[in-house]
Formats: sequence, structure tokens, C-alpha cells
Amino acid sequence: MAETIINAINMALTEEMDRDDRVVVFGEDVAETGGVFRATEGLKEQFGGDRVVDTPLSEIAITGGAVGLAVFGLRPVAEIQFSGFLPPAFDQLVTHASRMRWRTRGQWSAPMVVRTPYGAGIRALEHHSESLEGAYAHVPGLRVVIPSTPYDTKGLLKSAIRSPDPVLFMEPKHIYRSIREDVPDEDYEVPIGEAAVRREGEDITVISWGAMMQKTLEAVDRIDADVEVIDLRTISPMDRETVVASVQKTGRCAVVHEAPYSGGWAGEIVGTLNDEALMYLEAPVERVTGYDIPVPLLSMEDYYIPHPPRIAAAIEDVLAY
Amino acid sequence: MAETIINAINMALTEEMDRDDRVVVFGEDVAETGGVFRATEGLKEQFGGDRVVDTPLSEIAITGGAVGLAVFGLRPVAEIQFSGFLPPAFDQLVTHASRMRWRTRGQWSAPMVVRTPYGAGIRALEHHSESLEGAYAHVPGLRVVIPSTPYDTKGLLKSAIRSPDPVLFMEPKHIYRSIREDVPDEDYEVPIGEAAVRREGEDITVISWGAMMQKTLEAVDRIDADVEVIDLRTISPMDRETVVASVQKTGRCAVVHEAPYSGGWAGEIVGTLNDEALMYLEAPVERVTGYDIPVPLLSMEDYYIPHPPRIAAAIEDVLAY
Amino acid sequence: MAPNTSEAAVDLDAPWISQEDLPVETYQIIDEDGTYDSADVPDLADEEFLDLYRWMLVEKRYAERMIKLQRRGQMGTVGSSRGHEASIVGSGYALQDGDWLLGMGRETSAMLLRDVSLRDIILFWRGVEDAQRFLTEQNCMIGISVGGYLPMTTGIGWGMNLTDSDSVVTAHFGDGATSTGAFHEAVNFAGVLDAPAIFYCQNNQWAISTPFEKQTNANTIAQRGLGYGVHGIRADGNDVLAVYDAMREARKLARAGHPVLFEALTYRTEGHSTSDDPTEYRERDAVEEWLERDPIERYESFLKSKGLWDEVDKDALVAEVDEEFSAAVEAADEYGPRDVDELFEYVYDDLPPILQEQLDEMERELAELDDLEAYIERRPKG
Amino acid sequence: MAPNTSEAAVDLDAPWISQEDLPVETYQIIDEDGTYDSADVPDLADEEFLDLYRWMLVEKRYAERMIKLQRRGQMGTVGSSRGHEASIVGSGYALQDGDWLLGMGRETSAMLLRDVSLRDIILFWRGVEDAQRFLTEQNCMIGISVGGYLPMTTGIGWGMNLTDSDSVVTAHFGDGATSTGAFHEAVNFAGVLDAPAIFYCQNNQWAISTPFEKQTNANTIAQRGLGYGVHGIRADGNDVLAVYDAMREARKLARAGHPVLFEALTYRTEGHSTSDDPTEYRERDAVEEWLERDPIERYESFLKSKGLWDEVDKDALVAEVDEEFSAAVEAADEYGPRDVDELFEYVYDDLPPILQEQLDEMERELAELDDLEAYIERRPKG
Ligand SMILES: Cc1ncc(C[n+]2csc(CCOP(=O)(O)OP(=O)(O)O)c2C)c(N)n1
Ligand SMILES: Cc1ncc(C[n+]2csc(CCOP(=O)(O)OP(=O)(O)O)c2C)c(N)n1
Ligand SMILES: [Mg+2]
Ligand SMILES: [Mg+2]
Repeated sequence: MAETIINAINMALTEEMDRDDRVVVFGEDVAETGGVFRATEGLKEQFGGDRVVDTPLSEIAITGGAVGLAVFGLRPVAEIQFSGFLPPAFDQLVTHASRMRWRTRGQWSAPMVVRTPYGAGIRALEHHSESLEGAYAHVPGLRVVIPSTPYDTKGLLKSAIRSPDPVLFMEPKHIYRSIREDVPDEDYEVPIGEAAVRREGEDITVISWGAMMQKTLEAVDRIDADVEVIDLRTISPMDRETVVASVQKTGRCAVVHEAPYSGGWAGEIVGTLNDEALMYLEAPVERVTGYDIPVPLLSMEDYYIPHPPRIAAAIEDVLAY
Repeated sequence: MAETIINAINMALTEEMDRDDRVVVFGEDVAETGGVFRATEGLKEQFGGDRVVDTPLSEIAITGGAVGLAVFGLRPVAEIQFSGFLPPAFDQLVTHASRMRWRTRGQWSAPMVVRTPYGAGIRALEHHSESLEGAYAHVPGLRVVIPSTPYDTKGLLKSAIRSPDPVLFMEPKHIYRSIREDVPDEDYEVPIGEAAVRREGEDITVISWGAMMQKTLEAVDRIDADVEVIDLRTISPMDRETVVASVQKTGRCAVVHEAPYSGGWAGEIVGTLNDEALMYLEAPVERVTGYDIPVPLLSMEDYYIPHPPRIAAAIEDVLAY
Repeated sequence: MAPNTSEAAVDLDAPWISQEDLPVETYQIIDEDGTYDSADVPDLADEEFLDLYRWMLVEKRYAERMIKLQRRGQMGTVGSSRGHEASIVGSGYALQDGDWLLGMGRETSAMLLRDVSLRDIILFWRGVEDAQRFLTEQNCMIGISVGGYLPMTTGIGWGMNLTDSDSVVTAHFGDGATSTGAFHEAVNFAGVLDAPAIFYCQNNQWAISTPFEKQTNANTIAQRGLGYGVHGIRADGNDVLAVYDAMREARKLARAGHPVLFEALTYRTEGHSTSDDPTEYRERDAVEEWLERDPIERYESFLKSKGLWDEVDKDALVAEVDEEFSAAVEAADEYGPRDVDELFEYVYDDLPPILQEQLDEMERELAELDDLEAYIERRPKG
Repeated sequence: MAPNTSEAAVDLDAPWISQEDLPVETYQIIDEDGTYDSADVPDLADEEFLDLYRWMLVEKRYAERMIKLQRRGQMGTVGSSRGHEASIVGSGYALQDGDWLLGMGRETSAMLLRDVSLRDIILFWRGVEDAQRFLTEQNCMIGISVGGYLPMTTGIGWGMNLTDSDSVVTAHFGDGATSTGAFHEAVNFAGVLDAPAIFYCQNNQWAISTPFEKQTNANTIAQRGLGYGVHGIRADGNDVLAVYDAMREARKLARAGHPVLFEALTYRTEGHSTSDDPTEYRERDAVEEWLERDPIERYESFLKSKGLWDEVDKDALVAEVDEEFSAAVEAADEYGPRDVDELFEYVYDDLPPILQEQLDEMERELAELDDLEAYIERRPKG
């Protein structure tokens, strides 16, 4: 059946809770109402109030609580209501979740998932639109995953829940309900750490993830060239092999993300191409990104988001170089 | 007189407190003892307990308190005892300090400094050795500064205190006392946002900052080539012009930092060179960095730190490419 | 699975303290039936008593009209303050010129009392960046990240001490905010600094769908003050006189170097915001109960028995308030579009080269890519 | 510049609560003079009373010997627990098999009581990564970032509830830690969850150079429990029986779904660590005063009046304990060097390609750059 990303999240959570009773879901407003985006709808009814829990307004305790549950052998899936409210818990990710296995030489670990909707485009107040994946992805020990399709969302979230490592699962809320595709009822995983080649092409490689994938595909449709499109899916540790192989083939590349330009993950991708494919490059890699400013408030945010016309123009620039 | 970096910090603080009675210094253990590294020694005696304050063990309140003081018209200089204890305050930097001017369209602002010693090499416990400048530098509105010499330290810290923008001032604690140079008694500023060309050369550009500068210079001394050495000094917003001009001249580049490789600031520098100097590059840029692991504890940390032999080998690789 | 905490109490010899050892009274002047003891009534002039009433009507009509605007698509998501009128107005009325007020969006009339204009509050909820410029001109700010602005509040109070100011700083926040680490560090540090800060919690017993008893196991927020060595109080947040009177004392305490943790007990009788449907998570009964304790009706009884009701022409007042609101909406509607280059301003004091480059590029793209503006235009606006 | 808080009290009508409304008793069994009421003495066997004594000697000798090792360059920076012996041993002794203990480094014998080996504690302070593997095998961990492991403590307690475990989790931390946001969110959430968690604060009245009265304006840490609706207690941290007895009750409370905030009042009679010189920031007098309240001497009086002292051969005990320490140092010295590839292990469950690449590169460099190992060898080791 054709499902949205939100549905896919719900399916993954439901199936994993059903499959493994160590899975516990919690966060602000996730239980009684099913979350502000309804991602956790029905879970409390189905799995009860011990495994689906509304927490106090405590991002530190939600994230740190997940670390403790994970260390104790459970499989916590915590929700942070908006990624703009994850920074209070940055320390818990850096200082504990990401290094529990390392600190204890494998004796303890933190197999936990922190789900959080990120990105602009939903006409919200301050702090509801940011994309900080680049900062989190710089933390060793953490896996940062961003799906862009309903199918992948289900499979990746399942992999995240089963992952022995902590996973920060950032959800593209802008497209939570705007795209639909068939999402099988069966159990399947989409492996963490593998990028997807969405379209094969010879002329240029365009790399993106999350909500920007849709815009990228829309942009590519406007372009008269044979474009290879890669959905990175896992930001860190990323699938360097797929990225490098593609650019070695096409010789040209553009990276599209919503986060600010300076220090964004596109820089890491360019760095990787520099390391592994520099001499294949026929043109500079274009980074099509947000600007180095806070995301504007709702009345102006569209000037910030890399929309298809901008992306298409950038791709054409690279092709024309 | 030949002074250390620690002395230079102390001089800058003393002179700025003397010059501007809006300057307030605070943090854990900064007043009575002068801080665990003695950077604030003597300030309380000279300027009194109202302007030099020992705080509770509250990184959030130290950083957020600085935001409030700054908004109210004071010039707070907060110390976070080790940069490994800054993550609890990440939210205060992201959500308030960096965007106060933006949020209020210039009506309020947060002219504040957060000083914090960063980096490995002092044989310390966990969380005392990290380098997360790359994550902070990705936050629009924040200026991230890292000095590498006593002279610059004094001048940059003065600029930071006088800066109308919030400055995260990361101090290379590994070389706090290991290098000395003349630091004039007079008032001078070293401008934020300008890199320094430490040595001029034609064959290759080597870029570094902080504690890695010393190691880089040591490495360059081992090499028989005409090396241009750039001390970035301000990580963000960085001096792209100096970096780009140098590499356009030399055609080769290596970047040295202590932070982990993936998502480190070297990626941003490679990205910049890709944008502005790709066709000048005769070899891939080498990123000589820490590994994508937590900094090892004291018994093994030296295997993590990019030491001169590693740096020299990398430079030679680029030269030989 | 949780242990059965209703089990017979554990046998204890040591001198344990629990919240049962410290019953917390709720300060009230006008009781639910509208009766009061004249001796307790704060010493206000008649116009001031009437003024309080007018402000509560402002708050109420504001909330009602904002939601209507939102339903008509002329407003982003907004929260309703229905039920909080006494708590908002009573606290705001006790502040003085020069005082600062940081809030979270559910304290409009307290900000209007600080000379913020209604137009600017409307602009705020429409996501117009300039709104906070105007708020901060009046030393007011709205913080969207719950609790995060409380350390800053402490810093402002600290600044007041350092500059011998005779003002106070007040932060308004909800019961949910009290569970944040930022709250804790802020109030504790304020206690150490003797900062002239009033931490004003509107305990409306809900944080979106989370009821107060899931927010904390403590019976009250006020008692938390003890843990910081600051003065605590719980006032009936539906009794405007109790709130006002205690807030006046709070201001004095704060000025004397005693920060205050103030809990106004009230109830959010509507949804958290226009995107929230409270019937999903709570029974109508409790709501009904609290609707009966309506702060405005209670104050009307007071005005009646005080002999001031005759001076009130409620219909005229409402009409007047409505007109003010309409005028504010008009002014907000007229507030012109901003230039896109404003997006790049105010990030730094100057425009660093990289921002200048990005701005130039954006302007070039907007000019050259003929479908970019069109694309943006077509995007849904709400 | 701070307002003069000693000014005449502000005139107050409203029912303000302040910490004066709740005097907090300090639980004591053996008083400063060593006298006690037999009825209050916990019901322990003679060997257990003697065991407590031995453990306190262990803690004391451990602290003394560690500092000596450090001075000789055989140890990184270490903290001293001198003065804390009763607080550490009394709390650790009340725990049971299966209980978890997260600490901050000043609770060694409580961990030894959890079957952690002394060798591994020594390895920890030498910065050997493997140490925490051995600690965690015994459900113990040391967290270096102050307060940050308290939310995790709550999570572990929560896990115990979810899995019908009958253990408790204890976190040991200092007075400084109570000022962190992490502390607040952790204890509050534990209260909501009815988690079997004991938050054990060794209030030694200093956080490095910061005295307790600058850490908070509250008189005690125990009273902070009220704000979370958890049980609070302040015990004399220099009275091992009081600590033990109250901790036993704390454990029962925790098991009954009542988390506990436990304050053991003690004093850090030496420096914060070997890098700290306390004469810089405090008068010798206060230290002297607390030295007189030495927990071990006090317990010796108890053993004497209880008629158990005859069974103690202190010199022999000390010799025995010293031998254990020496053996542990020897074992630590023998603990072989680790392979450098271990640095890359345990970051992730597997070795992602980028780490494999980096590891290969490191090994290649170590092999090929003949001066790299030499350079590292030459670097100062402490
Ligand atoms: C740090 C943070 N976490 C989560 C949110 C999302 N959120 C917005 S309002 C709210 C509930 C606030 O409840 P309360 O503090 O009681 O204030 P009220 O809305 O009831 O007045 C939540 C969870 C947020 N804005 N900030
Ligand atoms: C979050 C954090 N901030 C600062 C430090 C540096 N530091 C280490 S111990 C300490 C003082 C701790 O005092 P307290 O909690 O009272 O424990 P004590 O050492 O007195 O037992 C400080 C500031 C740290 N380790 N973690
Ligand atoms: Mg509320
Ligand atoms: Mg202490």
C-alpha cells in the first residue's frame, strides 16, 4: 500500500516492538497522542504504558535515560520532538552514547535510537527548522541516518533499532506526508552505511539526502543530461565507496543539503572526493546548501531552502564548466 | 618579555578588565585559585570579587549567564574548565548566543567570550583531550578562534573581548607553557577573521592552527622544500582569501588538525579550495588529522595526535604526487 | 512493571524528609465563590482594580481573536491563554518601568503592560523576524526553546546587580519548563548571585499532552525553591489579586537580593496550540471544573461586592478591546514585506566575506532564475 | 554591588516558603565524641562491624598510597578520599549483589565492595582503557564528566523496573554535581518513573576550590529531594553507622519505588587532586576542625565501647591492607601494553571502512616512519 514517511516510521516501530519486547519508545507527547507528528500513534494502545512512555520535558534525561536503558539491555527508541531541541542533549550523545562501548571496551554499549524530525519548510517558529547533521556526524561512535523515502524509512529505522551502535535518526519532516510509495508489510532492513543510487547516469553525480532528495530529483527532471543521483542515507560513517565510484565514473559532482554551507557535510564529501577522485574531477564540485545564517522564520524560510531551480542551475553550471 | 600562552591570556584579561569595567570574568575555580591552568590568576585580587567570580558547577548557567550579562550591556568572559565540558552548554551557544542579534534584528546582541582549553597531550582523563571546533564552527553567528602563539593569544583575546559578536575562544592547552615569545605590554589587537602566513613558500601550503601549529612547524623544518605555512587562527568565519591565494600560488596543500578526520574543519578547507582553486591543484590536498575515534586515554594518546613525523610524511607525499 | 508504590510504607528509622513534611499553601485572596476578606485585598486605587479587569479582557479577547485569525489562515500556529488571564495580568501588573520580561508566548498582556504593542505580538506569531526587535526594545523577549532562556534571565539579573540597577528581571514559563536542566542551573545560580530575578511559572498543569503528575513527582513547583535556597510561593493563578499581591512582594524580595520561584496554579482550558486537540488526552470533566473557576468571572464577583461593577460597561469594554485588536491586525497586515537581503543581516555585526558572497549569489539567482521566485510563490504559505 | 541581603526582611503577607520552614536534621548514630545510643545501632554481626572498620582502613591506605605513587610518577593525577571513608564504606556496604554503582572516582571501596579489583582502579587512574571494562563487568562505572552520568543512572533504574529486576542502581557524586542540569533532569525523571535509584551525594563541601555556599544558596542537598517528590536525607557522612543504616533504608525505599536523594555530609580534608593546592583557597582552621571529626577515629571509639576493639590488631590490619595494595600495584605494573590497533576497536560494533583505512594507515606509518615511534617514546609521560 502507498504509505507516507510518517506511516513507515509507525510501521517500523510497531513491527520492532512486536518482534522484540526490549524495544521501548518514549519522549515528549509520544504516548497519549502519538506525538506531535503522529509517528507513534497507536503504540501505547498496542504495547501498553510501560513500553510507550510520555516523559517530562527533559531532553537530557530522555537521551541519557536511553543510554541507561540500552546499557541495561533494553532497546530504547527516544523521540526528540524537533531537532532544534536536541542541542541540550548534545553532551549525552558526545559524552556517553557515542563512547559507551569504547569506554568499557565492549563490556557495555548503547544500542539506542534517537529519532528527531529536522529541517525547514513547515512554517514553524524559531528552532523548528534547523539541520545540524554535520555537527553530530563529526562525533565518532555515533551513526547518523537520514531517510528520504517511505520504503527506506521503514527499513532504515528497523536497522537502527537493531543496530548495536547508537543511531541518531533524523527525519525529514518537510516530506513526512508529501510522498507516498509502497511499503511492504513484511520485515525487511535497509542497511545502515550504504548509500542508494537513485538514478544511474554518466554525466554528473548529484548527492543529497533527506528532504532535499525530492527537490534534487525535481531539479534533475528539469535537466537534459544523464545524471546519476545518490541518496546518501547514512551521513556518518558514510558510504565513501559508492560516492567515489560514481564520481570517478562521471567526473562531475554536486552535493545538495539544507544545512548551512560552512562546515556542512558537503565539505566532507568534497574532502573525500579530493582524497579519492581528485584527478577524475573535470569541474569543481558544487555545494548547493543553506546559507550561513539561522533558518529564517516562516515568512521568509523559502529563500533559505535550496529549491529545484537553484539546484538545477548549479548542476548545469557543473555540466557547463 | 618572553611569555607563554597562559601569560598572554592573563595579560589580555588584565588589560581588558582594566580598560573596560564592563568586563566580567567567571567560571569554575577562576577567582580564588586563578583557574586550574592559572589563566585568571591575580584578577580577583586586582579587580575584586564582583568582577571575577567562581560559579557553581553549571556549564549551562555559565554560558547562558554570559548571554544575559552581554544582553544587559556587560562584557562577559566565561571560562569552561575543559572543552570536553562545553557540550552541556552547546544549546546555549546554538540557541541563544549565536542568534541573539539575529533574533532581535540588532536590538540585542551577545558580545561575550567563552574561553576553553582544548586538545590532547596533557596526560589527562577522559573528556579532557577533545577537539570539537568543527562542530562549533558550523553554527552561524558564532566566531570560533584558536590562537597558537603567545603574541596572537593576547591580541586575539583582546579582539574577542571587544568583538560585538560572541566568540568561542579555544585555547591549545598542550602548548600553554611550552612556547615563549615576546608579548608587548602595550595594547594591541590581532584581528579576528584573518589568518597568518607564518612562513612564505612556493612549493606547498600547509594550513594548521592551535597546538598543531608547533608540530607543523617542526615537520616543515624536516623538509627540504619551500613551504608556505598558514596559521588559520580564526576557524569560523574563516579567512578564505588567504587560504585560496596561497594554494593558487603553490598548487599543493596539506591541512593539519587534531580533531577527527570525518567532518573535521579540514573538509571545509578542501571544500573551499575546490570552489576557488580546484584547477590550480596539482595534487590532492592531504588531511593530516586525528582518527575517527575518541582521543585515547593518557597511556595511548600519543598514537592519536598528529606528530611531526606523520605531518612531514604527508607533506612529502603531496610534494611527490 | 513499576514497583507498587502504594505498598505499605517502608519501615523507616532515619529522619527522612519528604514533601509531606512541608505542606504548601496556595495563596488566595478571592476564593472560588468570589468572597474575600477586605483586609487581604491589596491597596489599589479603584481605577487600578478596573484596569486589572480590562487587561484580563484584553488577554481573553486576544486569545479568542488570534485563534480565529489562525483558522482563517492569517496566522501561524498559536497557543491560547484562555484560563490564564489572572496569572498573566496579575504578574505583569506588578512589574515596574525598567523591569525585564522574558517569556515563552503565553504572557501577552504582561508584555503589553511592558509597552509592547499588540501589532508586534501578531507579527511574532506570523513569523516576521522584526517582531522581536520591537519586543526587545521594551526589554521583552519570547524564547521558543522551552527553558533555554532561563540562564540568560539569571545573567540579566546578575547584570542588574553589577550595574546597580533597581529593576528586576522576570521569566515567565510553564510547568514543562521546570523539568529542563536549564531551569535548574538558572535558578540555582540566581540563588548564589542574589540576583533580582523572579522565575514565574504558570503551572497550567499540562505540557502539551503531558499532565503535571507526569512532569514531576513533586506536589508543587513552589517547593522546589527550597532546593535552591530561594523564596517559593504557590498562588492561585486564577485569582488576579493573589497573583498581583504576591508578585508585588516577589518584586520586593528580588530587589532585596532574594530571587523568587513563583508558581501560579492555573489550567489550560483549551488546546496547547491550534495544532493540538486536547480531547485526545484528557477528560472533559476536569476542564469543566476549571472552566467554573474562570478567573474573569471570579474577578467580576469581586468587583461587584467591592461596588465597582457599576462602573464597568462590559460590552463597551469588549468592543473597545476588539477595536484595538482589529487595529493591530490591520497594522500587522500593513507591515510591509522585508527585503531578502535582511536575511543576512544581524547574523554578525558586519557581513563576513562568506556571507557577502552568499548574499550576492542569492540575489543573482533570484534575478537570473526566472522560476525561482515563482517556485517560492507557489509554495503553500501555512 | 549585590544587594545587601542582610537588610531587614521584606514585609511579607503571602505564605512564602523558604528553607527556614523545613529544618533538615543530620542523621547520626555515633556522635563526635564516639557516644551512641545502643538502640540506634544497626543490627549487624560482630564480624560485620569489624568489616566496616577494615574497609575504612582500605579506603584510607588506598588514598595515601595512590598519592605516593603519583608523587613518584607512577600514576596520573589522582584525587584523595581522605575524610570520606565512612561515607564511602557505609554506602557501599549497604548495597547487595546485583546492584549497580556509577561513580566519579571518589568511592573506591564502594566499588571494591562490588567486586571491582584494586588493580583495575589503579589501571583506571593510569589511563588504561581496559580498566573500565573490568569495572563494568561488576556493574560499576566511573564518569569523569561531572553529573553527566546521572540521567543514565535513571535509565538503568528504569530498565530494572521494566525487567522486574530486584536490584537498585546507585550513583555517587559530589556537591558540585548537584548544580548540573543533568542532575536535575535525572532525579526528577527518576521520581516520575518510580525508579529504584539512589542518588548518593558525598557533600564534601568543596568542588575543587568552590565552597558549598557558592555552589548553592540552599542549606542542604537533601532538601532538594522535595522538589522532585523523592525522599531526601542528610546523614553525617563521617559516621559510618548512620550512613550504612540510612543507606539500607534508602535501598528499601528505592525497591519500593521511591527514589532517594541521599546527602552524606563530610569534608575533603586534602586537595581536590594531586594537582590542587587547597591552601590557596581555604583556611587551615576549618580543615583542622574536620580532621578532628575523623570518621575512622570515631568508629574506633565505637568499637571500643562496643567491646570489639580487642579483636582488632590495627597494625596487622594495616600491614595486610598495604600488602593488598602492593600486590595490586604489581599486578597493574604487569598489565601489559596494548596493541595500538585496540584504539580503533569498540568505537563501533564493527570497523567501518573509514576506520579500517585509518587503522591501516596508522600501522603503515608506525612501520614506515622510523622516527614516529621514537618521537612518541620521547614524549614526557606524565
Ligand atoms: C526544549 C524544548 N523541548 C520541546 C519543545 C516543544 N514544546 C513546545 S511547548 C511544549 C510544552 C510546554 O509546556 P509548558 O512548559 O508547561 O508550557 P505551556 O505550553 O503549558 O504554557 C513543548 C514540549 C520546545 N519548544 N523546547
Ligand atoms: C561537567 C564538568 N565540569 C567540570 C569538570 C571539572 N571538574 C572535575 S571535578 C570538579 C569538581 C567536582 O566537585 P564535586 O562534584 O563536589 O566532587 P568532589 O570532587 O568534591 O568529590 C570539577 C569542576 C568536570 N569534570 N565535568
Ligand atoms: Mg504547562
Ligand atoms: Mg565536593
